[in-house]
Amino acid sequence: MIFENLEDFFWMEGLGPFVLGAYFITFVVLGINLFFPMIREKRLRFELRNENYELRSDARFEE
Amino acid sequence: MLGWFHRLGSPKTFFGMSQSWPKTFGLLSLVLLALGTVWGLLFAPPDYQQGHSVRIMYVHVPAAAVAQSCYLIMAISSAVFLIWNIKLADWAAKSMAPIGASLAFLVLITGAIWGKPTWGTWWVWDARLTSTLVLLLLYLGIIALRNALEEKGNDGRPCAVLALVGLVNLPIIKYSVDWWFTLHQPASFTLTEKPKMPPEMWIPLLLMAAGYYLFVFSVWTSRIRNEIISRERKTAWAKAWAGSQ
Amino acid sequence: MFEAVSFSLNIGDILQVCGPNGSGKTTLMRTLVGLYKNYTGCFDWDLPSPPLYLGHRPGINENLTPRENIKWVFELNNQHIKAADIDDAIRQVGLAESAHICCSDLSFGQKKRVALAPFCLGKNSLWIMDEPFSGIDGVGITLIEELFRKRSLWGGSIIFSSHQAIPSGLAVKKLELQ
Amino acid sequence: MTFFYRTIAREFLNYRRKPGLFLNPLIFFGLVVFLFVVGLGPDEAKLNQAASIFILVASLLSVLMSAESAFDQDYEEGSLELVVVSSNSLLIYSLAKSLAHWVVTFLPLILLVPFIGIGLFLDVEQIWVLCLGILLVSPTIILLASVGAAMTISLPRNGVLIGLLVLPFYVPPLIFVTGLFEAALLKQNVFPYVYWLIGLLFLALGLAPSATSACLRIAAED
Repeated sequence: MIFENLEDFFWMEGLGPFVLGAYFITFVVLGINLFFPMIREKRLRFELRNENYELRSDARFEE
Repeated sequence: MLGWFHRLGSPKTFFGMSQSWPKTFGLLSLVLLALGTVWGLLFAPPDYQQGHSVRIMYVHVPAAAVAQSCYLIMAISSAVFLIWNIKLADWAAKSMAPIGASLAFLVLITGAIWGKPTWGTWWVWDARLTSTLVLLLLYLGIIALRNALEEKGNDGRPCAVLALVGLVNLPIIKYSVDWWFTLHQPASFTLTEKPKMPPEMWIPLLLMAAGYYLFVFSVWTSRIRNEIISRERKTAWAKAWAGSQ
Repeated sequence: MFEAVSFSLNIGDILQVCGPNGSGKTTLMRTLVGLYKNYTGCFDWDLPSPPLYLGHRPGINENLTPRENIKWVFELNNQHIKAADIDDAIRQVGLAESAHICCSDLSFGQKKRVALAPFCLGKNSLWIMDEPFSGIDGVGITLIEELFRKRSLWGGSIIFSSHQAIPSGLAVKKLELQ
Repeated sequence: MTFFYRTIAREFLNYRRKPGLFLNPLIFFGLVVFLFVVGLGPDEAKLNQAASIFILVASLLSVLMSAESAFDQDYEEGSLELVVVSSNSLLIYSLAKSLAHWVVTFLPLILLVPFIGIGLFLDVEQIWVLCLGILLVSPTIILLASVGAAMTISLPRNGVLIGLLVLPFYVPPLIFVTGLFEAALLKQNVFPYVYWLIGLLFLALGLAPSATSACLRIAAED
């Protein structure tokens, strides 16, 4: 461990905001990358289920 | 070999095969990224010249490498699409563009954050940053062209051509920009070219790079799967997929 | 789109492709001339020259005169054509007075006639025409029918698409698309 | 080869009947240069330093403006389909169109540059180098712009999109031209830059027409 305490870690001889900011932004960008496809997958599943449901109910209606 | 290639090119086969990829590789990549982050932030030594700002290297440098690899992968997919007319390759290229663009953007941002304490400004017209900016513009152009084409109901073949022409252009840009900046300013000291990097510095770098690659792979397959589902939503297996879970 | 279409054509045959809107008439025409590749199946024919094609968009440049436009169509096929022949064709389609003015000043029907003019001269053994009768008046229709009749007598084949019945007594094969 | 000449002749006829197609970009070029001069002020030293670059950039922008519609007319009228049907080479077709486009846009520009240069206090040698630079870089620029135009042919209002698509490709030629200007200003050897620009031209000549014709075929077959 390079740092002796938490304060040292956040300060990093004045560079802390830069370093931690860079890491923060990195994980935000990666998080967005991870998030969008997941949302889309959920929505697609939902849409397809609805389509299925409508189709089935149509069929029943015709009977 | 060719048969295997064609089977992989079938959306249904790929969809069935890649069922578990996003989750598996995603988790693996998060573990690697977490390890690399902890190591890079807490255990790697500060640089004798740059101090702690060298820690930005662990997120910046692998991202730069991966952003370029993403372009290469996209261009290869485009070539496969153009040559063998495999639709899946087109969707793969389409899925890769936003990932590559976001990584190029990340490289620019982290580079700027690194530049502020090191050079004293957020932005310098440094060769590396400029060619990454051009890479980002190339990605944005491809994404914009794709959107415009799909709005008109056309397929992505012009996009594939653009990706391939861009692939030829990238090394030229890299070279010309490098040359220009060495003419205009004395070579600034760089992040990567260290005479001897101790293992406690390159191991987290390696961890982060592997993490990025796996992360991209996970997101990429997940996007491709979404693309497949939205295009093949009328098929029975797509409906079965929606019904499961 | 259509499925399982098959037909054969002899020298001098005229084939009308008919069917309701959206049945794929234009797609079939485009497939035949190689403008649409996304199909399965095959067609083989033995043609001495590429077919003469009249598309949905007639290919008339607004900034050129009818004369220059017709010349360009033949130049595309590397066929040299005499100026007198071009003038003759323009007279045949009834545009003698407009031969010198830019096509931007012509009406839609007149432009269609310009696009038809090369068919008065072409030595191509096959014509492929997409909706030749649309946007054209009664005189124009009889003109095209006259062209067709002469053509089939000379031993050229024609494939054209139209959803309307041809009034006169031309011997026409029909291909119905669903 | 005759198809090449015929296409060029047809293009020239087209431009002659519709002079706006090449006069508008020229006027646009003049406006941009004028605005730059007004913005920089009448200071001779300042103008002298920046003149070459902004003349070059203004010419690039004006050409981009005329290039966006390079194939639109052919596409909408259906002439492009006729070319595809007629088994003529689209490669030759796009090359001929690019050459005609170059003649009507860049040739007048190069002839105009000495006069503008005198107005901006450039000396004779600088004007020579400026003309040389534009001469060397312009074919590359035209070829790249034609790729952009062919890619966006079926899209309405494609001007900004073409700009975005083509911009990354304009970076290397622009860098070498500015290098050429600077070397000439500092009385250094200009030949490396000249060779580089010629190299880029040949590369563009080898790749751009095939990309253009591929995109044209895609547009015609859609």
